[in-house]
Amino acid sequence: MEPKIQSRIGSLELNNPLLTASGTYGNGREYSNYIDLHCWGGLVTKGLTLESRSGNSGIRIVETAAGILNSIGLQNPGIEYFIKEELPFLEKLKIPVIVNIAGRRIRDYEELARRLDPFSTVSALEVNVSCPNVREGGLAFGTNPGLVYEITARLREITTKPLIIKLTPNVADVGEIAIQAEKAGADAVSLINTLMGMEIDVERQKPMLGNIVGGLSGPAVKPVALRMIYQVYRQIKIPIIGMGGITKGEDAVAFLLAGARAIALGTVNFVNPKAPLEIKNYLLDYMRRHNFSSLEEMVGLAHRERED
Amino acid sequence: MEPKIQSRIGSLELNNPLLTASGTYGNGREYSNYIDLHCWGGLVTKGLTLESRSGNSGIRIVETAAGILNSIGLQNPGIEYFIKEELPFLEKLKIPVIVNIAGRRIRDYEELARRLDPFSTVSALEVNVSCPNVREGGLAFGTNPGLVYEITARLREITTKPLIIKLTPNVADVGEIAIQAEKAGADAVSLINTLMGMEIDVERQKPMLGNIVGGLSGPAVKPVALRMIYQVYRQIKIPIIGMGGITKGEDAVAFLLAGARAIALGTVNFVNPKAPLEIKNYLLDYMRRHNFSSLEEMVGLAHRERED
Amino acid sequence: MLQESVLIEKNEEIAPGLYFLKIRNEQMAGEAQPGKFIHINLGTIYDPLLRRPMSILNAQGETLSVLYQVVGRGTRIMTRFRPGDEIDVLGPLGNGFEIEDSGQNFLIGGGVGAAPLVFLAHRLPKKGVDNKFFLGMRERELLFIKDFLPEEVEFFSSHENSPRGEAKQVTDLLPPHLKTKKKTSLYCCGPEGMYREIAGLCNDCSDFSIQVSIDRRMGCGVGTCLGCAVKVKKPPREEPQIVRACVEGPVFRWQEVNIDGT
Amino acid sequence: MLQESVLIEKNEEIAPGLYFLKIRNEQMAGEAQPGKFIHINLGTIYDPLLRRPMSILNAQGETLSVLYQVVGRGTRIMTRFRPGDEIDVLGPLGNGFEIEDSGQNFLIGGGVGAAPLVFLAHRLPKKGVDNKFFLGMRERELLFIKDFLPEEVEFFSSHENSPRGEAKQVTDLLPPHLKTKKKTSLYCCGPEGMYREIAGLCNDCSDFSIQVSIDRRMGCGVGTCLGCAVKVKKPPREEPQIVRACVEGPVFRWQEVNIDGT
Ligand SMILES: Cc1cc2nc3c(=O)[nH]c(=O)nc-3n(C[C@H](O)[C@H](O)[C@H](O)COP(=O)(O)OP(=O)(O)OC[C@H]3O[C@@H](n4cnc5c(N)ncnc54)[C@H](O)[C@@H]3O)c2cc1C
Ligand SMILES: Cc1cc2nc3c(=O)[nH]c(=O)nc-3n(C[C@H](O)[C@H](O)[C@H](O)COP(=O)(O)OP(=O)(O)OC[C@H]3O[C@@H](n4cnc5c(N)ncnc54)[C@H](O)[C@@H]3O)c2cc1C
Ligand SMILES: Cc1cc2nc3c(=O)[nH]c(=O)nc-3n(C[C@H](O)[C@H](O)[C@H](O)COP(=O)(O)O)c2cc1C
Ligand SMILES: Cc1cc2nc3c(=O)[nH]c(=O)nc-3n(C[C@H](O)[C@H](O)[C@H](O)COP(=O)(O)O)c2cc1C
Ligand code: FES
Ligand code: FES
Repeated sequence: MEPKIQSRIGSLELNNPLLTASGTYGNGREYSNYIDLHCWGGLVTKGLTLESRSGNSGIRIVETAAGILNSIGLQNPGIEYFIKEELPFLEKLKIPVIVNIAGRRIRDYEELARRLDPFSTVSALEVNVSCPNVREGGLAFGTNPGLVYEITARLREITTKPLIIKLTPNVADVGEIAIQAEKAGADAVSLINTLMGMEIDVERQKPMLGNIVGGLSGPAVKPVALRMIYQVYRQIKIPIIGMGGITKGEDAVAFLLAGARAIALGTVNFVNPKAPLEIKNYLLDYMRRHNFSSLEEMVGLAHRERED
Repeated sequence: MEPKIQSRIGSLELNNPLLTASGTYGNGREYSNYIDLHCWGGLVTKGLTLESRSGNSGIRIVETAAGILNSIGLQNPGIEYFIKEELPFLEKLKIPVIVNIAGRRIRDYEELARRLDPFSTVSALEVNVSCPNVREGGLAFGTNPGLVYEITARLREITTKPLIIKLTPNVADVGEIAIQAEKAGADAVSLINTLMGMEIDVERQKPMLGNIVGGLSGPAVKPVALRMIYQVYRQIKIPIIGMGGITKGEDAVAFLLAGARAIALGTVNFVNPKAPLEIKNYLLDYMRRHNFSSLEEMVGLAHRERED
Repeated sequence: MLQESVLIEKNEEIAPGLYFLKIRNEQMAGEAQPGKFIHINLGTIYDPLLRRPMSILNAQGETLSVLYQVVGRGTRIMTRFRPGDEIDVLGPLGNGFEIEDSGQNFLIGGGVGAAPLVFLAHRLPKKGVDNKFFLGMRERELLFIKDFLPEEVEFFSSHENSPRGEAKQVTDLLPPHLKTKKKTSLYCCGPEGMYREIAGLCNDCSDFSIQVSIDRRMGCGVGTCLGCAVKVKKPPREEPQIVRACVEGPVFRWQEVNIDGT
Repeated sequence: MLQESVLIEKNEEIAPGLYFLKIRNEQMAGEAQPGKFIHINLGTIYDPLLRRPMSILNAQGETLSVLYQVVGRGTRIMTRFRPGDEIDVLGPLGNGFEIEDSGQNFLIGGGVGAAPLVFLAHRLPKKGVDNKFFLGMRERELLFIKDFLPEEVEFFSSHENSPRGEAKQVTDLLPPHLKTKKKTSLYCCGPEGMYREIAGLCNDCSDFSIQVSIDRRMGCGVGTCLGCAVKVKKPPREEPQIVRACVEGPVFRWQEVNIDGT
């Protein structure tokens, strides 16, 4: 019998646990010509803000050892354009669409949630709390457990769609923050967003990125992501969507074993657009080899009491 | 004229800015047969505790993408053995020796400092505040600004040797902690220690490391290290000893430009024991090419107002 | 656009640090157009991680070639590709040059960046048109590019170390050719400074059309990462907008990218 | 111990997934001893990062060889080494076997791990001693190891898929040979479970000396990272202590590492 790889995030049913990581797949359109988008369990869209944003200037992507730094700066056309021009395309796909939202103030998030709430094409909201928060002095919302609670609770009042809080790894104790998200009514947490990093051009004696600092992603960060997921799995009951440096089937399985119920592929899409197909095949094969009949049996298995 | 690469950490004068990173070079003995240890500006010794420790069991080192995870668990023979068996060897070398100390309670650190204080061979103390602190519930001392202040202030009373506080990168705001170290009288800060990570063996469905989690080091973490140094450089006046993923001359220069006054080589020693020689040559050549006559002129240069 | 495992036919050093790479894939070769590029997976798994973008030098039948210069880690790894190996290639990507109906076509390239113009030279109309190729070189080795050109294209070159009086920059070659009444199209590949100078020389011939290829670091190459942002102003829109070098480019009209109007 | 750039003389697949690598460096070859290993830099700069430890298969004059099995990323990269290339090698490292003055030497190896025993076989005294080599195989391809042995060494092999009645495990071969009055030394390379079984078989011949090579993941290979910890108990010390497989090992006395005494 074919192993069951369906997964569930709150009330959202996924045909398989593979999601696109926000900001790394556009809204699917670019890849739609030569990959069947239905290989994905769901599409997570590029970070959306109220107003359009033109993003950062200068170099935006720099390659680092087994990773990349990006400082795109949330370039996006704003919610109005998104609703008018992107949603109709997404609607036709008939794949769960998770819209990633970002703001500078809590009321930006509220407004975004309110405007997206009526659209049934929007299957869930992923709330990116890693943007710098002006009111609190520049540190990301996501580093402050109280603020994460507040944003989550307010959005919970606005929408009944599954609420996924996307946490930043740039904290001492990500569990503490995940707990607040859970308490405030989140349906799931996503982790990890990018690690803050930078690169310097030694000949020009200047930071490489136009924005000086950027977000590190790709295989380099995988051990950090896996550790955070493993840790948070013991602290909350709501599902975890795991991501950070997944490039192959073994990685995907490792994330599930650590406790992720779904996983997102980001940077790997830039390198190998066929990754979701390869990973899905590996996963099915792995489950057959190890006699797992459903994903459920695998999630968190690395936490078992260790016999040896 | 030969560029001057002397550097200074508090009252400690270094012939060049290259230090060994604690825990990656033993006490120099193993390499002494086939590399002239005088290529180093100073030796930072393996983390020392009061009592001897046998370290963690199971697998202790795992390779990850462009990095390694280690969970050595501070294996060391304890201070008594160190003073009797290691110090005499180090004394003969006539190279600055920085002793890295670690403890579980503040008074462990105090005791270590007290016992090392009389030895002139000990040129400085590097205080590793990244070990889990039992009293505070398992989180590292180093994630708590108040505790870092307290440890530093107490040690400051005990010793006049240069005090270097080695900070953990597993925090939201490393600057805040560096500031406390400076306020409490530290002569310098070292950053970064390892990032917490883990790896899972998917066939055995278990964490790879005996200790489950371990510290990530090597090229993978370089962007994170560089970003923290760049950031902290703007927040404190005392020198920064930079480390994290340096493998070649360009990296060393990048760390100096970001604001480090000295740099330590860790994981690279495992891969290329000749790295300090190669890096020193590159640095001298770089300074000639760019007309720097002393290290001073380079430190922090990436912070210059950007003209383009 | 395709992602395919393609066979390497050739990978030869044809001048110091310059390699000619030929791959076999009929559909990719069929979709190739001058100015488009391919995105090459180095096959290194974790590091270097990203693909390397390379302009198409030529495409004929089932094969497609690029010319690359060894500048860093990735291109150094490419030199180890061997005939018979398979590599993973994405492409052709980007928009490519628009071939215009002109009396004259000037192809102006700086260094190895001139590769897409070689391809373009082969696709230009041949009858009743003057096609001229201007190549600026730092290394004389680049002269071999001439061998890749069709015969009917007139070739001019400048060299940085030329003796006094001779053309040092590719822009030194242009002025005599610009005094023309013919409708002229310029297709340029090189650093942005070169484009600015060319545009300056064309100042009083405002009906010249100038297409330029814009170089950006690429993540995905297909339009999703937004790493390759280019600011353009396309009338009638007043506001500049951000587009992607890998999809809306790499070829742009010079007036559109030269927003400051210098 | 040296860190040297050494020339590759050979890198050949001698059985499916098994490679014979020969390098040239006089001093390294001179310092080589059975049981010691070399630490090979893959030349990949950032990834894979660590060196790969490989036991010395043989050393003669100016050359030194190893036998390696392709199991993962690093060994796959090693298959691309070509004669004439230079690679960065650290070694010889570790302690090596202690050749004892015995009437009989039993060399007992499991799989490709038997490599250091081949070297040992060449260094054993030849006169007035019985030297026997026992090889346990998963793949029959390993039989070629026999060709590397000196003639005077008696060779025995077991195979996992042997028909009923024949030796499946290397330990199935031993019992008849253990009934002896001669002073016997055992030198073993394989998984720890194999050592335990061998020691079990030798239970009533307690004056047998058993040396075993202990496999640990290695960081530095020279004793500084403490990644390769082995717990040993060396009388007269009561307390077990932690030593390094790369310096105090990889060869240990079985009684010292078998702390639980099982
Ligand atoms: C559309 C396009 C077409 C190109 N066509 C050609 C061509 O035909 N022949 C040729 O020799 N080169 C061409 N280049 C430049 C080529 O892509 C770079 O030289 C190459 O990526 C350098 O890789 P590296 O690893 O050797 O250098 P590294 O400096 O180690 O590369 C580090 C990173 O920076 C990027 N990078 C470095 N230099 C450039 C650059 N100049 N442009 C864009 N990204 C860069 C790399 O892709 C990589 O991600 C083209 C670039 C683009 C954007
Ligand atoms: C002292 C010593 C001598 C050895 N001699 C030989 C030999 O003569 N021939 C041979 O084929 N193999 C030998 N091995 C094992 C060999 O080092 C590993 O098979 C090899 O490192 C695997 O590398 P990989 O990248 O292909 O595998 P990967 O699994 O991708 O390697 C990942 C990491 O794990 C380490 N690792 C993986 N397997 C082992 C292992 N079995 N032992 C130690 N580290 C491992 C690697 O070094 C690397 O750091 C020896 C190991 C040691 C410790
Ligand atoms: C180019 C780029 C753009 C990104 N944009 C967003 C974004 O808009 N919103 C968001 O929540 N995360 C964003 N991310 C983070 C990814 O969704 C993901 O969390 C991270 O890259 C780790 O996964 P990976 O290593 O598989 O890429 C972006 C990442 C990259 C590389
Ligand atoms: C095997 C190993 C052991 C280490 N032991 C210590 C230690 O005892 N004390 C300490 O402060 N840091 C220790 N570190 C951290 C290093 O000193 C250094 O901060 C870190 O590895 C980052 O530098 P790198 O990337 O150059 O290795 C250790 C690192 C490694 C890899
Ligand atoms: S390279 Fe990714 S959008 Fe252009
Ligand atoms: S491998 Fe580093 S101490 Fe043995």
